Amino acid sequence: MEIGLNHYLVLSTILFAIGLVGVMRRKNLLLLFFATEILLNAVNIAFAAISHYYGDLTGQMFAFFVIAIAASELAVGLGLLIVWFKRHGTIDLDTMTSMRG
Amino acid sequence: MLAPVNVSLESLNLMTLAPMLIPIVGALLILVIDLFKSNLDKTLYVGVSLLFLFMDFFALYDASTIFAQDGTMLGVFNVMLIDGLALLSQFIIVIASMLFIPLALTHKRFHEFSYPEFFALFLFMIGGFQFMVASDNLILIFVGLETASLALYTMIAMHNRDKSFEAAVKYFTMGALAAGFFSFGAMVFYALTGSIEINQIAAVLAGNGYADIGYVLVGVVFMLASFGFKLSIVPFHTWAPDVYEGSSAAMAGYMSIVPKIAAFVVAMRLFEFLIHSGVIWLEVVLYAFVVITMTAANLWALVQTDVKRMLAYSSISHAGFVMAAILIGTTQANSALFLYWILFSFTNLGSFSMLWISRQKHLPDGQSSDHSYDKFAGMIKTSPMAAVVMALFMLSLAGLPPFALFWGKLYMISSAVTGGYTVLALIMALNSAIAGYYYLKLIVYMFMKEPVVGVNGEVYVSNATNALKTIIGIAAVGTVFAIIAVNPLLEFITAFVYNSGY
Amino acid sequence: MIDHILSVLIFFPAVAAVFGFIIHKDSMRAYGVAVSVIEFALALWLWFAFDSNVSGMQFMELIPVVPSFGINYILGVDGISLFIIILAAFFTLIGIASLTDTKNVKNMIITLLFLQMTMVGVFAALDAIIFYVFWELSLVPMLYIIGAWGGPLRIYASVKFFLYTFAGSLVMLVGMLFMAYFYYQATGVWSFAILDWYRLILPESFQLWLFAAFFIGFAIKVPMFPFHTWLPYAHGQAPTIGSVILAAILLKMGTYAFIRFSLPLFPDASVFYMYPIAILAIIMIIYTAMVAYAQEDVKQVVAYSSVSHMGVIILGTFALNVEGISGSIFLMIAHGVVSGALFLLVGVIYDRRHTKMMDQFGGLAHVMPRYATIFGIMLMASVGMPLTINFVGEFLSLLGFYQQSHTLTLLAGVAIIVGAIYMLAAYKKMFFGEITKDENRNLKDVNKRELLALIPLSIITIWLGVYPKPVLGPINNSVESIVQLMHDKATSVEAKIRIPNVIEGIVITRTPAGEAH
Amino acid sequence: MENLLYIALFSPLVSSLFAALFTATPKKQFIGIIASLLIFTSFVSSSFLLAEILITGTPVHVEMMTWMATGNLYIPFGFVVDQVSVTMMMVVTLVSTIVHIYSIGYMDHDKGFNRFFSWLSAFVFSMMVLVMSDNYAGLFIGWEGVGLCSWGLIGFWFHKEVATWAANEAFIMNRIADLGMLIGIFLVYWNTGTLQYDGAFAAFATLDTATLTWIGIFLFIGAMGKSAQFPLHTWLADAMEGPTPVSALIHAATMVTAGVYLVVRSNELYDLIPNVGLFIASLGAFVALFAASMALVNRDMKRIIAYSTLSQLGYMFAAAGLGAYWVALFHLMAHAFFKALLFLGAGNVMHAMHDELDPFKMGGLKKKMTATAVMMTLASVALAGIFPLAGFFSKDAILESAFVEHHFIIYSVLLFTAGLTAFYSFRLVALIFHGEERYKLFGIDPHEAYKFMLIAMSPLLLLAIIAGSLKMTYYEMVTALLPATEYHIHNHLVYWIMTIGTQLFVILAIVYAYKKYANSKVTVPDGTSAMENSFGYKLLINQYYIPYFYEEYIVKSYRELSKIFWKQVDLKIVDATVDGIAGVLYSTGERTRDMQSGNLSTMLKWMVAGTIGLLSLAVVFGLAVRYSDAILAILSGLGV
Repeated sequence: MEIGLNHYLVLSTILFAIGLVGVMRRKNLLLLFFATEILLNAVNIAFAAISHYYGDLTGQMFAFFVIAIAASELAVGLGLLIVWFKRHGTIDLDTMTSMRG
Repeated sequence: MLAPVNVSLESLNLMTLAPMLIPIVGALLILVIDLFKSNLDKTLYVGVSLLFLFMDFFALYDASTIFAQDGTMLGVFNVMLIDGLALLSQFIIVIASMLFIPLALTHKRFHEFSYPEFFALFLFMIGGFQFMVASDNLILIFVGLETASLALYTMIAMHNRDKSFEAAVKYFTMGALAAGFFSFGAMVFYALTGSIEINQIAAVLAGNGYADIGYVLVGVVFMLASFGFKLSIVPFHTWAPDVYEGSSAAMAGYMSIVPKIAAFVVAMRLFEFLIHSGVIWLEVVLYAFVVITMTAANLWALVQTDVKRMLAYSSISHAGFVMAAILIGTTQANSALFLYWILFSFTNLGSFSMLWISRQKHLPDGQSSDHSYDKFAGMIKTSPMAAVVMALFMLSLAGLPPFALFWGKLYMISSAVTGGYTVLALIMALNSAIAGYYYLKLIVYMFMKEPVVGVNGEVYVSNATNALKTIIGIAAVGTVFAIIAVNPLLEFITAFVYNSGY
Repeated sequence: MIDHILSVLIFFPAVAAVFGFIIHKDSMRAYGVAVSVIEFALALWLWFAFDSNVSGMQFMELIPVVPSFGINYILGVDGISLFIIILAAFFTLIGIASLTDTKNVKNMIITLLFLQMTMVGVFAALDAIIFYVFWELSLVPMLYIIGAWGGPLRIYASVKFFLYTFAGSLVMLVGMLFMAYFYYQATGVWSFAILDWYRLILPESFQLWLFAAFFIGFAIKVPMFPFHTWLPYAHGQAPTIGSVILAAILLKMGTYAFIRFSLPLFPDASVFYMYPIAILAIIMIIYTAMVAYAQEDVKQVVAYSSVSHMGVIILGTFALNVEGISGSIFLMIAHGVVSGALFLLVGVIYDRRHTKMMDQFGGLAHVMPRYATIFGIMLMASVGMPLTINFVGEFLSLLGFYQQSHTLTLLAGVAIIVGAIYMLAAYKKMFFGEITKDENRNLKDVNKRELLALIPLSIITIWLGVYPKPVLGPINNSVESIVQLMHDKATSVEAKIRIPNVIEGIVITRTPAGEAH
Repeated sequence: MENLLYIALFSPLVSSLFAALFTATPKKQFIGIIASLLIFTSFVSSSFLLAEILITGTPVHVEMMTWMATGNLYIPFGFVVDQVSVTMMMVVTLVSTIVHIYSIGYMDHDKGFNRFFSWLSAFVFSMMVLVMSDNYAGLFIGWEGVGLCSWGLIGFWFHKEVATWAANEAFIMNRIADLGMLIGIFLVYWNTGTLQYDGAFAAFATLDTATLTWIGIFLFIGAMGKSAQFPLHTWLADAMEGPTPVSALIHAATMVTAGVYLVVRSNELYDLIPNVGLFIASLGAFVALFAASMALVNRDMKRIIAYSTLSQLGYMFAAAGLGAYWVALFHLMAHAFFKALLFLGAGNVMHAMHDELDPFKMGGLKKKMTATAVMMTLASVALAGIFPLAGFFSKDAILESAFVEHHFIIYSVLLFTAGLTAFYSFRLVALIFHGEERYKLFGIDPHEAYKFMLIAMSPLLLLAIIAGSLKMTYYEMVTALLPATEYHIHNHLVYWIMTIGTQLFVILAIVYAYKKYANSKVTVPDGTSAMENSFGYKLLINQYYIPYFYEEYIVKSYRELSKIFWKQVDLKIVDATVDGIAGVLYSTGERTRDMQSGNLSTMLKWMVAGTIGLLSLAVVFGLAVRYSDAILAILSGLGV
């Protein structure tokens, strides 16, 4: 069986869904960030595949930008995470409920 | 093999990049200054930022005169798109930023303003937003969006309080999810049309008569989710109140204006062609979003006990109100969006600044938040001038004539009427009435109750400096005398919007 | 200056109020009186300069505000608005002059002057948006007056007052925008000028909807049953001066707007809705009169009586003929004078006893004969005794509506019975009988400052009751032109019949008796 | 002539305003004197006007100024002095002058002396406006004005609960009737285009009967209130709480006759609608009997006279309803004289008895108060209709007219009532002036009234005696304006039998009354006697339970309904709905604010849930579009 565009897209969608589930289920901030990375990378796969399908570089360019953005995002995210950990000694999401309502 | 790139500098039309590059250069300059000499006073950075923003403003002015003559400009491989929307929104972004940055000159010393990085980030953020609005390429929009957002997260966190970090983390995480949604949506459109330029997408979709409407809608859903987050549309709004509460009042005020106008412009570019092409689904969903966002946010704002949080919900409600313009999609509606937002900027800037000048280093005695209603009780007795000014802003937010926001509301509701959305117009009107309650609540506290804290009135201006007072003065004048500015603004906006084809 | 007298009338008090901030609080009262005397003199000058023979607008001013959207600052007066403007100036004057010792008197006077700006503005505005601006703006000073100087429930009352009217007027705003849009569709230009709108003939179906939208805004302001419940709270909690101005002027905005907007813009809808509105008006008249009778607080009696009288005004307005509309406008002025005076009178006793409960009084006529006399005069005016100002208005309103419906007028006429019942009962409880409470034995009769306000009101009450012509004449001219306009614009056959053609003169309609009842 | 008219009209007003200036100051005798002089001036002017009318026969008509003018409505302050109004003016000013003078003595010790004269003169002014106006609106001014003054005077002693209650009752009941009047006026205006008498009367002829009937009915409803006709009669008896001069002037001589005046004035209308006239006559006859029956047993001197007034008003309406307008007006005039006299006499007795009103507690007063006794007896004779006093001529004319018009039922009722009248009048006279001096039991030392009061009363006495002789002069004068129907029974035998029979019947009644009440066995009833416990007595003493019915079923239910409207409807429904809407909004916010739980995980879930929700909507929509044909087919298969 040849791997076609649809397979990539299905893979991408599945990965994206996994990412979404992760985003919803994870209470650990670090794992949450992983989940968002999965989301973005799922999209990357699709972009690369579609780009190949169309024979057009735009999709790959998009994928590169996504990678770059994901990286910088993580940098910021980890920074925040570390500060939070230093202050509270935990990176559990449930500790962050001082504001509500 | 790819053919060698052979482009003339002329065709790149680098002028189109000038407005975005100026703040970025400014940001770099600030960093460079810091390299050479650290521990400079924040006034310097404020000054430099203002300087670059002025330059930015003139670059924009220059671009707008060209636009007025020649119409829409493309540049840099047709990635940049300088049309009326881009110019108008950049004007709003730059002017709002100019008004915001002096708020750093507080009386009390706040952590973030002692870092030059703060100002650099600030300028980067402006650059990001300007890119976002001045392009119809999804990549550039994405990059601009993320540049700005990442800077924003950091700036929020720099306020250096527990709540600020919490706010930053929340905002950041949800922002990351929204970024995922955006890229997925872009991917779907790319898969469907083979293009990531909005006008190309529109052309291709129109060409095949929306054959794959189901897939188009999937793309639209993700885009909606992504921009719903930025615009704080219910149910993607949940970050807004917490982030507003966690960040400094000045920052919150800024967030309620600038990021949203940028997002609105993109949403306009992205959704309006769909609605005009008869995608009823989107019309229905947007209608529902508009109504739910306006109403629900109003209801939540009713029950708040903290003024800043109330203002956060009120900003959500206003955003929902303005969303209606995208739904209606006529020239009048789009002009109304800009008019509304300009007037809203002045008023909201003023009201958040009022909170900002009353900000103390520590929580007031017996209070659980910085700006609870109780804090403002009896303000007319202790600090009458401040109370009157604050009341002005509240009345304007409530849409009471002749203050600024009334004219925006008027024009917006009129556009709904003209566009055939009569029921929507009524809902908008009635929501303004509901909103009246919580704005009034603050007035009631200020004017009709006995003081609880800060009997000497010192508390209300504890953070005030001449710079802050000036900003508030500008906001107040703008709020009260908006009526004079409405006509020129309206003519200017309408011309720009109309000439951009919206 | 006479060319811009309306702008001067509107903005002079506002400017004076701004300067008021720098006046020392001990001199504030004198300053307030001086300003309002000048304002009143200007208003009288306006009357003097007014040409009673002209039915159209006079002293018009036009300044473009948002020309691209058709919003212009247009002012003008005709016989309909002239006297309400004068009344507003007059009541502000006596309100400030008779102001009792109030805390924060400076804020109060500044607020009153701002309020005056909005009141004059509403009645002088000839552009819907400018009208709306003043209409809404008038809520703010009143909110403050009730909320800051009111009774124990003042916050509830003031917020309720504000939000209720605010909600209603927003619906009205949508109606206005619609109207402007129709004008835009018909002519290609935006305009909010009322006189432009007058020229527009709308299809009946649109008229019905627009009428309803305007109606909500106006009805809440009037306030009409069942939108009236903010009023008892507002009056009950407001300080005397607040109640006086609220009853005398602010309520008139609603009824005035009916005549300025609803009738000439939507003649067919007016005819269509005539019966339902008349029925509402009759409910207002009888029901609120009964509620007034049940009250224990004398101020609430007067408050509910206001609603009841406003019912007669509404009925007169929807008579849709010259007699009825003239009568209702006259009654607006009359009710302004009389209810204003009654609220002042209630304030007199409240200042002395700090209660408004009628069971705390009794036998006051023994200790306060002058007070009892003036109250008696106003009581009689309130129940519509001939030769008092109220009678002229009530008589004409009912007379006018009689042409439209006999049975409904008969029901509405019950006003003169039920009105007498609650007023006399209240008077009896307060003034008659033996003095039962020791606190009441040494009450002082009305003092000079109070007489300063009450005597002119009494004089006006009698003077205009005996000789209403100076007021009724100009009103009549303007009303005739409005009725003629309505007749000309009416499209449906029924409306053509219901709204008389003034130029042709009276056509006596012989009503067969079977139809009459 | 115009000046005379204005003097006649406005001198009472001047008097009133003058007295009003002193209301807050202690009693001043000269105010009473000046007021009396001014009213006397009015009387003199009226007399000149009367002379003028008698001589020239041309009415004086003036238009002072415009009152209301709008649209096609034009109402001036116009006044007309013609044969009818001048009669009324004479009656009003004469009785007023006398009552004013009398009051100087009667109100001597009252601290509201000045106020009293202010009100009393104001009343005279209102009454003058009422009778002199040349249009219905002007009439209405006077109509309401007398109502107002009546309110002020009934409740003159405002510290008394009953007095103020009665004042309010009178005012409100009159208002009920005034509504009818007002509607009548509206009908006149919209059907004739004017409210002027002459214009309206001219136009009546062209109107159809139905409309005229309605006009007639509504105007008569107005008259019913002011003249206290059934069922609006209860206020008159209660109005006796006012000072006695007031009762004499307002509730006997003038105001209550305004209704009769209205019907007489509108004779051109009622001539066109004989059915309504018949109704009026029947009602009048009924009230005559009804009121007289209540007077039979009453134990309150003033109330007895009040019922008598009511009864006589019934006579007047009977006459007016039958078209005998001049007779009605004549009886009105004659009645005014002797009834005012009766009341003033009663006032003397009251003064003497320290405000005691129960005639059973008096007795034998003729020794102490001879003059009063003579006057009251003569007045009663006149009231009973004994030849040759005034009452005979007027009442006889009414009976004759009923007979001539072949309304025998009305005739018999009126005849019977004449007997009752005689009985109760002399029951009163007998109880007060004859028999044992029962007042001694109560330790009262009666004394005759001031001389000047008695002198003031004497013109009334004179007129009560001789008014009958003026009949022909009067007849010739007023028939210039009113229908000149002579009511003569052409058969002389029948005439004499009737007249003498009536006289005998009446005299019998008087004799019976004397027999029963002038003897020494009369005691103060204590509620134990068989008669007092009989059903008939109870019915009559309780005024047929009508006041009870009004109080229990109308006043109380109105009060209860008002309370319900306020507490239940206004607060719990109308207002609660408004607050409820606000409350629902607020509590929705309160209940749903938990959506913002503050937990990042929840926030993310909301976002994802929103997206998935939208996605499923999109899928549904996409599928629906794709399979739209199939869906339509299925739906049509299902018969949708």
